[in-house]
Amino acid sequence: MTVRTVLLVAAALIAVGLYGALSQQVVVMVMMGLELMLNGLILAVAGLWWFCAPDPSGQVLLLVVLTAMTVEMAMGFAVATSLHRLRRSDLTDTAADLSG
Amino acid sequence: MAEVPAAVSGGWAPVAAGLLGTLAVAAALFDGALAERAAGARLGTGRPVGEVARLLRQRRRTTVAADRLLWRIGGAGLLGMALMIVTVVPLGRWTLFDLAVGVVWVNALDVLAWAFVWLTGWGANSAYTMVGGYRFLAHGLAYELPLMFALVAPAVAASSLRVGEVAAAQQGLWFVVWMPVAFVVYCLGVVAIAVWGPFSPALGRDLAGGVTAELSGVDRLLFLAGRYALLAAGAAFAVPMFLGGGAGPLLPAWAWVLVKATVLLAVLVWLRRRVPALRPDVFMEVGWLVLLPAVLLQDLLVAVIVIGG
Amino acid sequence: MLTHLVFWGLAVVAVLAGVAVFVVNSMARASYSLALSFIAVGLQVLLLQQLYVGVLVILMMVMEMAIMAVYMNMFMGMNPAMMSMNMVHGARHALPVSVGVFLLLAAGALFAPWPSRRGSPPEDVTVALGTELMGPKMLTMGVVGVVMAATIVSGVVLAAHRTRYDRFGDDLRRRRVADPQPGGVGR
Amino acid sequence: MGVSGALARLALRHAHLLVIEVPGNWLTRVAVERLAGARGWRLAVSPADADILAVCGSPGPELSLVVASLWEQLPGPRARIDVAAPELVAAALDQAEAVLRDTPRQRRDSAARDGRGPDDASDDDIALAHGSEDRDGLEMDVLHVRLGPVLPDWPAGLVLRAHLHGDLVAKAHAGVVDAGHGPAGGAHVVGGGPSGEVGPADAAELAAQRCDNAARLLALAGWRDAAQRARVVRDRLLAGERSAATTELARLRRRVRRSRLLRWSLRRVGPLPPDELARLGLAPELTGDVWDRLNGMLSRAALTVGGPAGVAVGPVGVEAGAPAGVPVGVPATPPAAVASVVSGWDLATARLIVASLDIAALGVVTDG
Repeated sequence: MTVRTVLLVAAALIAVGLYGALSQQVVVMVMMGLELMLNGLILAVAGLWWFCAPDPSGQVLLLVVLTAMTVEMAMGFAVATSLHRLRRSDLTDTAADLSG
Repeated sequence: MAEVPAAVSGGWAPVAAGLLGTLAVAAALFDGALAERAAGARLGTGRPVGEVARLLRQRRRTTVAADRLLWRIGGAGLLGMALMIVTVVPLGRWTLFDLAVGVVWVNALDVLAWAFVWLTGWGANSAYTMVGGYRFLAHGLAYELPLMFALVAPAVAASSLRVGEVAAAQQGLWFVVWMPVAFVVYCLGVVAIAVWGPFSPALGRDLAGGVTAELSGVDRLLFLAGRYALLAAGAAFAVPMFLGGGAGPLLPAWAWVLVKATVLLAVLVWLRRRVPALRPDVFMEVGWLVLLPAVLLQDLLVAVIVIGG
Repeated sequence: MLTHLVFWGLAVVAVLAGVAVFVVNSMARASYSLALSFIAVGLQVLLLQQLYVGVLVILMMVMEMAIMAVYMNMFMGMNPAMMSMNMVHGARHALPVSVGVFLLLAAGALFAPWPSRRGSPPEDVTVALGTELMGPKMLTMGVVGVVMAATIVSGVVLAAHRTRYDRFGDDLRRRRVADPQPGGVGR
Repeated sequence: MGVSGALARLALRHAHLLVIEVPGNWLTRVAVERLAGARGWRLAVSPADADILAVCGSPGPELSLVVASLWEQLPGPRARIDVAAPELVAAALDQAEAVLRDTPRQRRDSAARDGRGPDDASDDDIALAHGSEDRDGLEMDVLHVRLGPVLPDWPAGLVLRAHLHGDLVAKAHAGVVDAGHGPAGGAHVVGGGPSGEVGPADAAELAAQRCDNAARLLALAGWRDAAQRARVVRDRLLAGERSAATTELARLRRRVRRSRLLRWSLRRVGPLPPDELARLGLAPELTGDVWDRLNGMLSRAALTVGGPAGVAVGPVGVEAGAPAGVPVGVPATPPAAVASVVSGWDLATARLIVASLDIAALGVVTDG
């Protein structure tokens, strides 16, 4: 367990998450991909913190990442529900016109 | 200030599991006796023994298009959860796992109930079990936040998340005395996690047994044992959090822990038959509009006292 | 040694569970695979001595995935039977892009000259975190708190169908709420 | 005897029964419940939970199919008994015990079932559900679930075909199982004397049936102790211990009335104004919400058993469509009304509402 191995695992998680976020059609599955990327990010930050600069402020960054995940999930679910209500669809393609 | 418990080697884990098992069996015996008395039969305590024999003799069954992997994981998970909870509960001077964030650890574990109960309901592929699973999640949305904030109160008062230090911090005055709201909400949470008594609509008769409707044999036994074990583990965890840990006259600390846990467990078991169910549709508003503000006020009060004192 | 074994075991679980999310044929399995991946990472963070954050990752993510599973089944109408679940659009680009990103990140992880540790970890990491949060980083936490509260409100507003005008009447004067089913507080 | 023998002996002390009541055989069902309880046996809530399938009365063709499919779902060791009359119950239970005790026979049964796939009988293709808007205007999948005819604390013979959004009953169609056959020949109906007079024994039986219905409602509300007490009162009434039953009943009524938690949980659930009742063809004493109806049920029981013998209870007059043989004082409940009052409620409250209707008999007119 060194900084390199931890970051390698984190890279794998981020890449898998990226694949999901790019390839999936359903809003909720895209969110799962994003979550997996953030999962890798958590591991990377935790590893860097421990092996490179273990001062207290680094951990705060982790908490912020966690918050970002929750906010992403909550808003994602809200938007998905709203989309579902308005358009009876849960596919990202049908929401393409929202991009303006 | 009493001494903070020391961690013992992992070899004692079977002993902890055995103690938890004993508590769970005692709870089942007591529940069986209450059931017999209510039915007007002779005071018998053999019911749990007979039920275990019955379930061991029964075949396991599956349903059409069941997701068996998830179903079995859900059914066995509750028992595992209870075992993981007691690892951080100090027994007098000893504790199995002296985690610096023990309180959060228990909190993280109790959330696993969401996963396991729902999976048990989902895996069977039956409308009744699935509705049962959703009912549990609806209860979860209502009880989980108040439960979390209820666990915050003792941690704030002890200025520590280490369970042993929380217990040691109440040598003068038990936390239950000056944070009764947090204690009551915690007990509600334990009852809810064990899908017990007033929180059993997820296993309701109206759904032909809800989550358990399709379970039989060993699978049902594991699920039911998990419920009793969770109730016992929750009662045991209340001892260091609210009931002064091992503090008490005459008896050694470890004995006091067991006595307190047993008494609380008996109360929770007794409650089951006396109280009507709190359906999720009516409990949801109570959780958010009554319990959550009440327990937040409790936290505020505790924080003010800790800072002021 | 044991730590290394555990770390690699958890790493394998985390990545395989992550892959499983996009491979399995059931929404429930997908979301709980993700939960498993998070639990493995949470335990790894525990190994990296950040106890509070590690346990918090497990707590929050299991809860989130429980909700996630509900949403998935709500929107996609599935039952526990396995059915082929091909919801991919544009896999042609996704795969090379993510492989490329992995190679790039892995190269960075393995060959970048990572600095040796500056400073030493605090005696009690959790206490240090708490002091930091309540001291220098108070502002951050204040902002985080407000963001969370705003999320709750805006999430509910976005998702809900009935507004307070439906419940309390157009002039908001109705004393008894008009809900399809009564709640528990007796309003 | 060995381990399996000892296990069987222990297990038999607490066998679980799934009781199926053919409409019109409620006295047999009550006898099964009472005698099984006296043996320390319990009532199962689902086939997976049961060792014994007890069929009370002789089922018609439709119910026979249901019973056969339930029988397949019993995990085993299993026994099936058919009880035709209350006085045959004890012997039938003995027989069930003997069958369960016979380990070699159960092994053979189990071996014969192995390799026959899942225990669930239905094996039709699992289709994806279609969607429609739920009560919040959100498009939801619709699940078609048949409630009944065998569910714990469910009126005998009632079948509700419900369209569920999640656990919300969007709409329902009601029917009665084996509707074309009417009450089976020789079946007992409460107060079924040809004269239309209500004698003292019939009065006790009427009161007992109210208590039985109240026990079901209390059990569904999750209050086990009170439900158990209501059953005790019912059994006393049927055994002719009238004075003991009256005191117990008074105590139960007080206890129920004083329970704030129960009141809080049942208030405002399923309100039925008088005009609605008239429109649906339901008895006018069902006015109010589930809480009112629970108390009404218990006071009707008290009134019946406490009043002078021969007094006619409740509104006299048989509803249109009631099968012949339903006695004066107990109007048959039209199934369509049941379907109508549960629409728009979630499953738990719908079950409470059905139980609160104090159903004695179901009319045979269905709405498909």
